[in-house]
Amino acid sequence: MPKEFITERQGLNMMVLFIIGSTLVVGVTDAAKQDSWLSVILAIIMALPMLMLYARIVHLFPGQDIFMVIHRVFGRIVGKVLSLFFVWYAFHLGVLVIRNFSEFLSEISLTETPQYLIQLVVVILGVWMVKGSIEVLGRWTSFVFNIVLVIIIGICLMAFTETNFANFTPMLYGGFRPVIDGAYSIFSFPLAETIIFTAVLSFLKPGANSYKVYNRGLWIGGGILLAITLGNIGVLGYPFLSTQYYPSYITVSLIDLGTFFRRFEILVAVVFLLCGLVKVSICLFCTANGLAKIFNTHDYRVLLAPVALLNVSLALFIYPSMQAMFEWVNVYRYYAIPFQILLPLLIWICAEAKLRLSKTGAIEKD
Amino acid sequence: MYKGFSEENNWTESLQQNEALLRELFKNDDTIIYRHFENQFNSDLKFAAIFSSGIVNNEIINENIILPIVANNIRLTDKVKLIDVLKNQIIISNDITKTRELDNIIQAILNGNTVLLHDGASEALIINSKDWPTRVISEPENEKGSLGPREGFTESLLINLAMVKRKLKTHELKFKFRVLGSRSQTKICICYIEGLANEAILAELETRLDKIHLDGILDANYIVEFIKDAPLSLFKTVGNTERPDVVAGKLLEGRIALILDGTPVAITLPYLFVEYFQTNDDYYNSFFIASITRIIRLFSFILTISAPAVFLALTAFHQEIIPEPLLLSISLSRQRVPFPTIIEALILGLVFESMREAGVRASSNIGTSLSIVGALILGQAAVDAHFFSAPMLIIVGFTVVAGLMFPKLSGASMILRLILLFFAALMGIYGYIFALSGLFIHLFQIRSFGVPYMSPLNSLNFQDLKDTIIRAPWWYMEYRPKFIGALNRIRQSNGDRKLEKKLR
Amino acid sequence: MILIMTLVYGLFLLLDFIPIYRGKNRKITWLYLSLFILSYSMTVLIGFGVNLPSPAPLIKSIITSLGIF
Amino acid sequence: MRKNYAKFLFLPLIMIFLISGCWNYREIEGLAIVAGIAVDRGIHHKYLATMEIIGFKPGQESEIESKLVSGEGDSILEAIRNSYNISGQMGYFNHTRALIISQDVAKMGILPITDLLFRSPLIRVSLAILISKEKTAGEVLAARSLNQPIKSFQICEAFAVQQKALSKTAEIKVFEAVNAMGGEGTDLFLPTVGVISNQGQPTMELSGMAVFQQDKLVGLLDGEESKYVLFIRNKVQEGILLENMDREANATLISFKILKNQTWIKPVLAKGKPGVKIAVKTTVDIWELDSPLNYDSEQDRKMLKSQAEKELQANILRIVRKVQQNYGTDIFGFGSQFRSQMPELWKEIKPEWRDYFTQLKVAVKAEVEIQKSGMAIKSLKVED
Repeated sequence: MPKEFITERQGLNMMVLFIIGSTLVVGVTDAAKQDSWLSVILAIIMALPMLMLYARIVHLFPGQDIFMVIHRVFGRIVGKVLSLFFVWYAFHLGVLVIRNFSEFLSEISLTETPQYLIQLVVVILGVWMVKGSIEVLGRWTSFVFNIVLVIIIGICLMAFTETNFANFTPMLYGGFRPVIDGAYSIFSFPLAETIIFTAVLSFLKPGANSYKVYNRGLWIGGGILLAITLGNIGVLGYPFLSTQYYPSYITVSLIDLGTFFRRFEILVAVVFLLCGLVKVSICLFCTANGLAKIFNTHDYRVLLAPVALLNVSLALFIYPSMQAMFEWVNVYRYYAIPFQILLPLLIWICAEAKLRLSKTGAIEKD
Repeated sequence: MYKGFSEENNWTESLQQNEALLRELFKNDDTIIYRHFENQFNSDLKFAAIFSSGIVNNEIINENIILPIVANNIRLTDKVKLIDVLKNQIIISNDITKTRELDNIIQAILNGNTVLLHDGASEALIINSKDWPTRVISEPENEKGSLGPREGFTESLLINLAMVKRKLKTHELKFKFRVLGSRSQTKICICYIEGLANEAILAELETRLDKIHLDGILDANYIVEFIKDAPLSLFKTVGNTERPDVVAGKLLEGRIALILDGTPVAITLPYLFVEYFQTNDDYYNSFFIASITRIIRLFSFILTISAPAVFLALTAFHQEIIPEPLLLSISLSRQRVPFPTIIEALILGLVFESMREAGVRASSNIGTSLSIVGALILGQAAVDAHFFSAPMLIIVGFTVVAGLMFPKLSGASMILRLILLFFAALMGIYGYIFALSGLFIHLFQIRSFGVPYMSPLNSLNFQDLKDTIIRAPWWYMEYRPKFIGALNRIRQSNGDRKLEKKLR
Repeated sequence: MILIMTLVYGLFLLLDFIPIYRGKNRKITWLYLSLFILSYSMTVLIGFGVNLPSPAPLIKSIITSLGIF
Repeated sequence: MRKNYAKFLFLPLIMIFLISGCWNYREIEGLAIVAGIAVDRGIHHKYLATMEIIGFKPGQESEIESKLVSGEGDSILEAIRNSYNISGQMGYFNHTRALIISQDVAKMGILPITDLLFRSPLIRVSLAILISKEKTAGEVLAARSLNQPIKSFQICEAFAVQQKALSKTAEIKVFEAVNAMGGEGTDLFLPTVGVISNQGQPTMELSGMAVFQQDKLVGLLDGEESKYVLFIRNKVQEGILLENMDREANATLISFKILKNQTWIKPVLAKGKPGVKIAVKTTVDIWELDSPLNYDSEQDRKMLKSQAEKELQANILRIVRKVQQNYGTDIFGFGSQFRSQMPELWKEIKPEWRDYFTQLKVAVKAEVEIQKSGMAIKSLKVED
């Protein structure tokens, strides 16, 4: 099989869509109430060093994904165990995204359609996409990216006309603690979820810069999150915002352009669909890729279908209800610590040490 | 081929025997004429001209073959054989070969050449006397343009090549001949411009052509289905055109053309998705108008495949999106309509498609009355009788009209429309988006001779978009498309008309 | 649900698995099949209304027991 | 082979469609589109819900007509569902524009109703909530509407007219109501709708507002009073301002057309006691003058201006007093101003805000800017 490549731009687009994927509709945490936009900014700043660390891991071993890196750094046995951790994380993330997806659709519109059907369709599209290689995913993403960007910019501009600036005051009414609390939530979901990309960016074209992808992806994706959060607070205001599971959807439903052009909320759903598809595909890709590496097979594609079906099966019963799903967001921030912070840190330190110690195997640095 | 007959020993020096052999081969074919004649000065010199009537030029045979042989006083010397004398001194023809291969002789006769035998020679002369009946060069019906050259390909390969040659007078323009089809013996010609066409694509094309084993090739599509990528796809990964100017344009972009004998259609490859939306008229019109019409075409394509699906999704799933006045009027018009919307869409789609097909097949006089009966009477009556609702009729009617803009896509758009409709009926607008995503995944997956099918569209950067969604001015298109003409990217100098200068 | 799921699984088996099976790579075949059967059996159990233990509460209880939450 | 078989994955999807049919598929003509809901006290049960459904008169040229269906139940949802039993159609609430609540129900509390509204994905949060001035809310929906066959849509059009021409009441959407009820330092007011006689036939009319404490109705304000509430809430966009000019004992009535209005509320702390300063700046045109006076001299104009300002100040102050004394609920949102501008103070006074509010010192400063006097140079004079 010829080596597949994605361009820097495609990688960037993937990352942006990945970041705004589910957060777009689920909304960022409301711990900080009308200051949650501050949380977003803080979260971006918090995530910056972490994401640079991820980029460093990618950069140290060009052309090798995280599983290969782990394998190389920790040896066979330990490497496999650690890889398994990552595979589980990617898999679990995929399950969560799929479940979010189907919950959202079945809540807003397809109330009677069984959720497993929605999940199946999503997963089949994901399998189809990744089966065509990561290149197809990259091309598709950068095509969709433009559409998504246009929709989001349009929505934000329209939301601006409905904004009530009194909703933002007073700033820091509840103190600084909730802001930090909220910032950490946003850090773990979705910003640091980009750890997944350590398995994707190894497909970057030689010469492309992984730092650039991470850096720009964070700023653009975070910027979009910020714009959406600002729009939600400005249009809806507290306390109504805190009563809603899907604030962006409600926000957009309030936008009117004249008497005829109204009810743009379907656009939010469309954007979510597109971003969610990208996110699911990336998770599928990572899971299958990791599994293939653990079992020493070269073609991850053959494993896509069973992994996807397993995703659906788990998504069916992972939460008993929607409330449980949203409650779990609070657990998730702690659950994700080892995958998002501890393991990458460990890998990075060991990798640097290994490279320093064995000059022979070192990769030339630029 | 004909192995049983081409045994060496069957061909003798005796005219009678040879003729008998040919008569045996062409048994029951009364179009083959065996014309015997002698030299008027030496009646021992007996000749026979064998040709297939109808595809030969009688004048050539009479004036240039029979007349010189009969009228000239042929002097024979020992040194020179009679057949060489004939070839070099007597017969007036620009294309004359000597052969003793039975295969060649048979082919020559079938191709409209004249075979001259003479008693006492074990060789025959093949004299070019082809005169196939050809159609006059006319404007192609299916690819009309309001501006630009009016000529279209005919069924004759050489005339077609001549038309291409006239447009590109360069020695770099190469024509490679090949014969395909064991029975039809169709000549095909691979045209390309050396230095522009990608060698790898050329090699790939040759290997694919090598793999074809068909007995008859009557149209370009026979080959297309063999050589195209993604053979199960709805989309064409190999283009076709009836216009020499289009072929010349594609050759200049570094593409390769395949011209077949017997069909007025040339194949161009690689073929990309955007080419559906480029017409030759675009390049002859002002670039503003061309860009606008191209954008309209693109939108029409999206509309033609998705209008019924979106309408169905909105009216059957997402009534909340429809503004109240529209909702009420749609609802009003659907009162007492017996069919569900999806069935309505399917039936109406079928009706319109059959009407379109009837319009293609029927003679042109009936066509107008067909449209009157179909569109006016049927449509009006169906709405009045509360058989179908007026909005659905409008949507489907518009869909079909918009579909007429893409004769090359009509089949694909019909099927796509159906698939999207099914998904819209399953999950509303979300199903539609899913199906559309699937469509794009498919489009991004396929390639045409190694070139990604959606090539310039997948990275929407301006350099590559000059000739896709819009048609940039000629002086601004300095480069060839990157993905094809990578060998020699600079198309032209900008004619001293930089955009920056223009804008000043 | 079970009907539709079975159909989908069947089609996956038909279209996806057969080429892999023909590929004669036993390791992949076994891996594929085991994942496949695992997910199918889960689906069937859910279809019959069996309450499968979800990993989510388990993870939650682990985190709670660590005392952070 | 592997490259191309993936597209067969479309097949299972089509098959799913074939065996499963469509779940959410509902034909547009089968929908009973509910345009408005009226909630009353029921006779046998707690609630009586009356729904206005858009129906179609059969005939060659079908027409839209409004149909009323009602049902009773102990919860609103039950009442609505019970009415399906009568109409034989499931209601479709996505285009519901208005919810009219009777005073009885509003006195019991509207929380269950708003909860239903913002919980349901089917009902839009831009739905307008109104209180009926009549005995029951159903009466309003039973009244005639002039322009629109659908009465609830007429109400919404009337809101647009209010905003442009009258400013006697304002539309409150569900999310605004939730924010007002649940937000700190503001209380809810809702527009009221009544029935008046127009050409001898009962017709609905929009004017005035209902004042709430938490989610319970405590009183009604008439149209004129609500206009000044809107002045304070900075919700006046256009409208008319009637001023009684007491000039030289000649009672003169002047109609000003409001072009633009801006209100600032500034919370202050005077002598340890919280107070509020309201500054109103209004730009007006003279549109109707019922006296021969012309106000064309500089001095006259100044006087007119100061008179108008005084009158406006007095009116605003009067309504503030009335609400403070009679209802004690902060429909002006003074508390929220404290919260956003003096958050530290607000944290202290928040628990006893109701007491503070009733004794709040309010100072009003109005500025009226008279721009034009229409096309007339002077008023008409009637010669003897």
